Amino acid sequence: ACAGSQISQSTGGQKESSSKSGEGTVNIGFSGPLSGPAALYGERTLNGIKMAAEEINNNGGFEINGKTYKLNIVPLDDKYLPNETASNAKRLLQEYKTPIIFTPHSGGVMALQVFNETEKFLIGAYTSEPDVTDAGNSLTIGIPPRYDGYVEPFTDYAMKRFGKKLAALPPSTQYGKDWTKTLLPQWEKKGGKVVYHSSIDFSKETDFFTIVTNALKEKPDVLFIGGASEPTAKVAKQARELGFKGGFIIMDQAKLDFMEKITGSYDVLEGSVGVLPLVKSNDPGAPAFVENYRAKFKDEPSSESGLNYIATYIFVEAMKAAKTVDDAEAIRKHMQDGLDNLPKDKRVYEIPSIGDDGRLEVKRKVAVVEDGQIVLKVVD
Amino acid sequence: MFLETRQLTKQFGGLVAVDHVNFSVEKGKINAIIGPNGAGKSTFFNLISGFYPPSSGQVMFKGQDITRLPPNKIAKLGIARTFQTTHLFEQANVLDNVLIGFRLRTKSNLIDALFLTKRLKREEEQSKEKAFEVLKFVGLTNMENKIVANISQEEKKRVAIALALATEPEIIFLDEPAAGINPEETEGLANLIEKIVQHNITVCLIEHKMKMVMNLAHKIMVLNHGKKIAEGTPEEIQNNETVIKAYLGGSAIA
Amino acid sequence: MEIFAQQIFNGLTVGSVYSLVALGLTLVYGILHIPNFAHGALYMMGGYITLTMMTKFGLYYWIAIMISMVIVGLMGVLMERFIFYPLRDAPPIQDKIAAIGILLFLEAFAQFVWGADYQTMPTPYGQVVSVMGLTFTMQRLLIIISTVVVMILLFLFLKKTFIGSAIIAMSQNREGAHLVGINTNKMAMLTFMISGALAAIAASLSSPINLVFPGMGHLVILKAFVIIIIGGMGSIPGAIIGGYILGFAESLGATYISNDYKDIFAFILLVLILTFKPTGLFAKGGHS
Amino acid sequence: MLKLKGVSVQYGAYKAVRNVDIEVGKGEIVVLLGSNGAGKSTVFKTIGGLHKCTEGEIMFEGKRIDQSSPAQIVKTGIVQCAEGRKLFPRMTVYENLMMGAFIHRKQKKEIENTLHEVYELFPILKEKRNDLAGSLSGGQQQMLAIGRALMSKPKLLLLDEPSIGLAPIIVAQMFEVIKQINKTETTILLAEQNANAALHIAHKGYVLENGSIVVEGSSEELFADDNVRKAYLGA
Amino acid sequence: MTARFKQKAVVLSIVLLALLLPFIIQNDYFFHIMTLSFIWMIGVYGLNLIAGYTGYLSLAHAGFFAIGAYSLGILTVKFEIHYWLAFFLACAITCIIGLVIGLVALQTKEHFFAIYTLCVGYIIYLVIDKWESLTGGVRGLIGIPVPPDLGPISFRSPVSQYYFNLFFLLAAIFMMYRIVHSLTGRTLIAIRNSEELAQTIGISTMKNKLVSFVLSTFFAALSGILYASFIRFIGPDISYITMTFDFLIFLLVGGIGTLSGPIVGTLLIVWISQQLQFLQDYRMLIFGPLLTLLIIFYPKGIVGGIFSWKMKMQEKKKRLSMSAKSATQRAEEG
Ligand SMILES: Nc1ncnc2c1ncn2[C@@H]1O[C@H](COP(=O)(O)OP(=O)(O)OP(=O)(O)O)[C@@H](O)[C@H]1O
Ligand SMILES: Nc1ncnc2c1ncn2[C@@H]1O[C@H](COP(=O)(O)OP(=O)(O)OP(=O)(O)O)[C@@H](O)[C@H]1O
Ligand SMILES: [Mg+2]
Ligand SMILES: [Mg+2]
Repeated sequence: ACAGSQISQSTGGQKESSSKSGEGTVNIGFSGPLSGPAALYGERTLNGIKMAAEEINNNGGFEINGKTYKLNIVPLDDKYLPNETASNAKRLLQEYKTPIIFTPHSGGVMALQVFNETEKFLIGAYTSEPDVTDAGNSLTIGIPPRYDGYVEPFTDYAMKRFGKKLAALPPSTQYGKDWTKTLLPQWEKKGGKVVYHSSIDFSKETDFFTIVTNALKEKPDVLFIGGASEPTAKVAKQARELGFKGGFIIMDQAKLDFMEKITGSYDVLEGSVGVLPLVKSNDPGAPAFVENYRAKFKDEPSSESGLNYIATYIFVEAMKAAKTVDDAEAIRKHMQDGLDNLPKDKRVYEIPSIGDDGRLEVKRKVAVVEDGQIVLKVVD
Repeated sequence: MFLETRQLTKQFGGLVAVDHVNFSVEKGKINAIIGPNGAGKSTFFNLISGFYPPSSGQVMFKGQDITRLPPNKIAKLGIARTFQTTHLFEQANVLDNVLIGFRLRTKSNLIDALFLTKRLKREEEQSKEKAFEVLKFVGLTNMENKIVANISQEEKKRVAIALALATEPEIIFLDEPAAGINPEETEGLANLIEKIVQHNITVCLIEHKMKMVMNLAHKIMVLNHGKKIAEGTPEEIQNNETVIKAYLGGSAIA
Repeated sequence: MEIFAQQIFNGLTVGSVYSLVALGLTLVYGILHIPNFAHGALYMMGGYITLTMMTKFGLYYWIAIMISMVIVGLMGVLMERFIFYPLRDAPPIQDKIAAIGILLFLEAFAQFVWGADYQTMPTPYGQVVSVMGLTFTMQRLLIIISTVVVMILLFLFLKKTFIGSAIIAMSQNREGAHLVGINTNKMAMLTFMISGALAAIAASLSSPINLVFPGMGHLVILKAFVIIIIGGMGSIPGAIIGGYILGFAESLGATYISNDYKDIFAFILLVLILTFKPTGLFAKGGHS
Repeated sequence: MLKLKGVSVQYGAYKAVRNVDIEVGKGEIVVLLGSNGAGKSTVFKTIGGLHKCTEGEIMFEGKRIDQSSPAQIVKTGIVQCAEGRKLFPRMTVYENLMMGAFIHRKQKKEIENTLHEVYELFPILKEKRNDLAGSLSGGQQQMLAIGRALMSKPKLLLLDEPSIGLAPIIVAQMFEVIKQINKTETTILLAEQNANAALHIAHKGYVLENGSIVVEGSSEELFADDNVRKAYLGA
Repeated sequence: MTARFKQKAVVLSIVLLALLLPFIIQNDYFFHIMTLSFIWMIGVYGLNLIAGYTGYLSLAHAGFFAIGAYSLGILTVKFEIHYWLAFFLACAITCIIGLVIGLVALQTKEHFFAIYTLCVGYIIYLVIDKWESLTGGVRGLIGIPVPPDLGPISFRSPVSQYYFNLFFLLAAIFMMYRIVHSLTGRTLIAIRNSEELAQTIGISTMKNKLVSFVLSTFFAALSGILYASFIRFIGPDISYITMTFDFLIFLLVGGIGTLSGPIVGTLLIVWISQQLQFLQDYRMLIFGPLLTLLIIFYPKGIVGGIFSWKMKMQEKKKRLSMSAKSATQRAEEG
């Protein structure tokens, strides 16, 4: 009971999202894994949001109806657990009145979808999980692109260059499974053959030699791998050690540039087809973003950071267009305006539109490794 | 026959700890088992009370074969025991230690607990009465609230006996009840054992204190290397050459 | 057949790492009678310290490993002194929770100091060797050989030296150890030292084939527990053999049964073993 | 040789030993009598450093030892064979004996000799040398405990109720052994319930009641003391 | 007698406070956390019964929690069974699985039991994680219903959820109280203290252990069911070992083998970890050592610590009054 009174005390006072005077603060919530095994991922998503907010604030905030607002990001750790996400959201709503809450995992999003429509806040859902946007929740924005668009260009390239035999070694995450479910039929439809299929659990596997050995005994031409970049790179490296000469289809979660850091060179990844790394992107906002990110976080930017960065800008633009900072429904309605009004130099990705389901329709860029170089292959 | 063993045998690996022992307990009497260290006396008790399964042979109690019964079933039939090293709930008080002894005669279960039935109340009362009764019997009135860890060795032995008595046994097996107890107190304990027999509970004990055994026992069995080497009245045993050589030594009574 | 041989080799590699981790765990269990849930964190620290020594201070691989063994060993000692020693009279569950506290701390600490990202440990033994159609990498051979050497040394130490026997004696009866003049505090610290050093060497050997990251301890610790249970807790040969059993079970299970379900098989194997032998395969007899 | 001056020991608030003075001369056998809970074992543990005394001091060969750790005390030559034996149950008899020689671990030769002596005293230990200590019977364990204590060649041997749970024939042997050990210039402090036998081999005795010394004197004096006779000799 | 009375008064006032809280505080977040704490507490009581009172540390607790939650989820979402029927069935399913597992697991003892159940828990996790067609795999189950309206009462608002779960918590506590203070409870404690001795005095240890184990799984299931219909989304994470550790931490910090320990521990840890949120990434840097220190300084938990402190005070008082008495006596004599 005493803890409760503490909370209610901290509720009152200065954290109100707006006041009548000329300056206001918009609190944006974030609930993601900041400790434990997924902390790295959580941090990278948060970094993008933080960076956007900082830029906006440094530029004097943004103005709506004559009033200047600054962003205040309130990050809470949920250890990747849905119930913690729900608790955090309740807290963010109660204490900070956040109109938007970012969450980078599907479990958290689903836990929030239970009450986000009644409590009227937007979910910035950084997850490719289709269920999240297919469920018809009117206040969920799906940030990353759906993966299914990658399947065809990946398949075509790999099959043409290396051959028809595919061994699939996706990660045992839901995303990996969904990817596989789309990729394999596509591969077979194009006349290919799936010679081996088994998933790797990166959170439990100490060594990939065993599974790679088994995959290679079927003499595949192409290996389908993916998951977090670094362990994925290890899988590729070990496949080479075991004598694999073919190509890799790399699921979009893994980034070629991060993988290269592990393998030491792009030679190991020769013949890979994957998503274009942000650092190689020629979208108008990308170079500046990459540079600023490196300076700020002493780390390479990834799409997690980039997409959340741009999403934060889009939300702000949508607020401006909707002329409100707290009416979630109005903000949602003006998301397309937000996309349209997005300044050119912030366009780290090309996002022409938002779907009816609330998913941002990010343009997909495919990259391949040829002769030890990353080459931009297809733009859809 | 009241309780008897037929060709009871226990092997530990290559060692035959109890070797084809035939023994019958005389009802209402004090039966003693003596023998050198490692003769297999404690093991013999463990076989009867169901703690070890015998390698071969049988244990019969009132005509029933109890050889393979688990210890709790055997206890229910009315066979109680104490351990060589006193085995009590050290952190609980004396009453709580003894109270639970009557549990095997009660029937209340989880449902009774949840609904606080009459039966539970009645049985709790009975357990308490029983506990007070046996504590009084062993001479520990007014000790019920003492924590067991804080009472003396001899008192612990009495608590152990009280606990065994609370199960309402017909026969009680005592493994070296007088070990670590001084002569004065040993006498008190001997009196207690006699009192137990007077209350129609058969006693079977292991003891190294010959004076006590010879005074108390009606019948003695001597084990050596797991084998029964002699059986008889104290007089017979004291004069048995084999026993003297194997166990008693020159001065028959230490 | 070739596949079989290759998988035996793979199982041997993984099993070696498991055994080393399990050995440290089982030693500490023997002394303190508590499963040290923070052991995985020591493993992780071992990986990071070796890595830092190599990358930040430019030390040679083996020197870095030595330093890491010492540092992690000392961390083990500190853990014993400040956490397990004060808790020596408390029931064992308390130790488990205290250990979990340390685990949380060390993981957060690693994340704080080294960041949450994956890092690679370079190795001077990157070569790939192919013999009769089997692929070895030097690093993997190294893992297997070093593990055997470490085990033999440990065995000789425990069986053939007085200090080693004193550790075993103490694990069986602390007061008895006092009575013969063994300084039990020193022995407990020594045991933790060894346990930490074993974790460090296991991590340092296996890191070049995997990655270094704050959660890396989780990969091995649960399995290490399974191993010491299969082997009979506190049993040293049990930990070694259990480690290899699990290594082979995994590699062969993944090959001939199913890769996706091999974990389930490994754990069901354990449950079956315990069902029929409730105290593990190598539990020692005797009572006191 | 050993001198306890005004020693008191507490368990929490409970005073188990009060203001005890004991003196053991070199080469003597001194017996400590007392009923259960009188505090005998507590005195022993305190001498061995397993408990700290709250008051008083303990001197051994002119040096204070009451602040020393158990291991240090063993090194000075005081070894005890404690109540409850405290063996290493999953080590063999041989290994247990070897551990007894822990403080002399550098002198391999002498250890061998001592081992022979111990085997001679207790042939059963030699017979069972490869068995686990935990599987021995109570009496065999007691012998092993004494044997282990002897392995460290103590100057002063503390024996806490060595006859507990032993067959009469063994008890008699045991006291013989104690006498023999004493002949090899080992001083012995003995706690016993079996007062009769103990006093027969002892030079001197103390009677402890409720943590305090109530009677002390040579064994003859104690034999002659009426109270002692009544309480401990069962006569 | 007066002590009993005082205790009752304290308990009653706490219950009253819990009941009145919604009238005092209006804060959804607060009620959300409290409700979640109530749900945890029920699970912690289950663990307390088997680990605290019977002496068998079950590390499969999160597994049973998850079985309860998933049974409800699957029955309501996939089979569209009526909520209360599913509720009942979920309890029954968990108990049956608990019975089967208990029969085997309880053959082992001490650490073996702990690690054995750890593995059982892990198997449960793996099964939930892999059996996609039934459990939804990694993706989990969405859209678990809240309890249907009971007449005019709906269970959708935070406050009604609070009361709903408080009701079950009070019921659970009441059950625990009755069990612990009955012959059954004494029997369990006897087993905890020494199983060998319990057997020689005729207690069927296996049967009693089994009863305790199954009951503990029942509590776990109840907790899981309430969780599922509160969060309304479940994933395999809830069966993972970290969850068991959380239960264990709640229990230990509060005081294992005590009736109020689960409440104290859960509230304390849940709120501490909420209050440490401002530390963000460094939360565990503080929480870990804090937990360790709590355990070192209160090895019997907060409640155990308070008990010992009380005992000490009582002793002191006794001694004081005794010396006072002897002083007055002396004075009278003098
Ligand atoms: N669990 C066991 N495993 C192996 N050997 C055992 C076991 N229990 C007892 N023994 C052996 O069986 C023999 C008989 O032991 P037991 O304890 O029955 O002797 P005892 O007659 O009670 O002796 P004491 O009077 O010394 O207590 C001994 O040699 C002992 O070493
Ligand atoms: N660890 C302890 N904590 C609290 N009290 C203790 C402890 N050890 C012994 N005592 C108490 O101290 C007193 C003296 O015990 P001690 O063991 O020294 O007696 P003893 O003379 O050796 O008796 P015995 O013949 O039974 O071995 C007893 O009342 C005992 O209950
Ligand atoms: Mg015996
Ligand atoms: Mg004593």
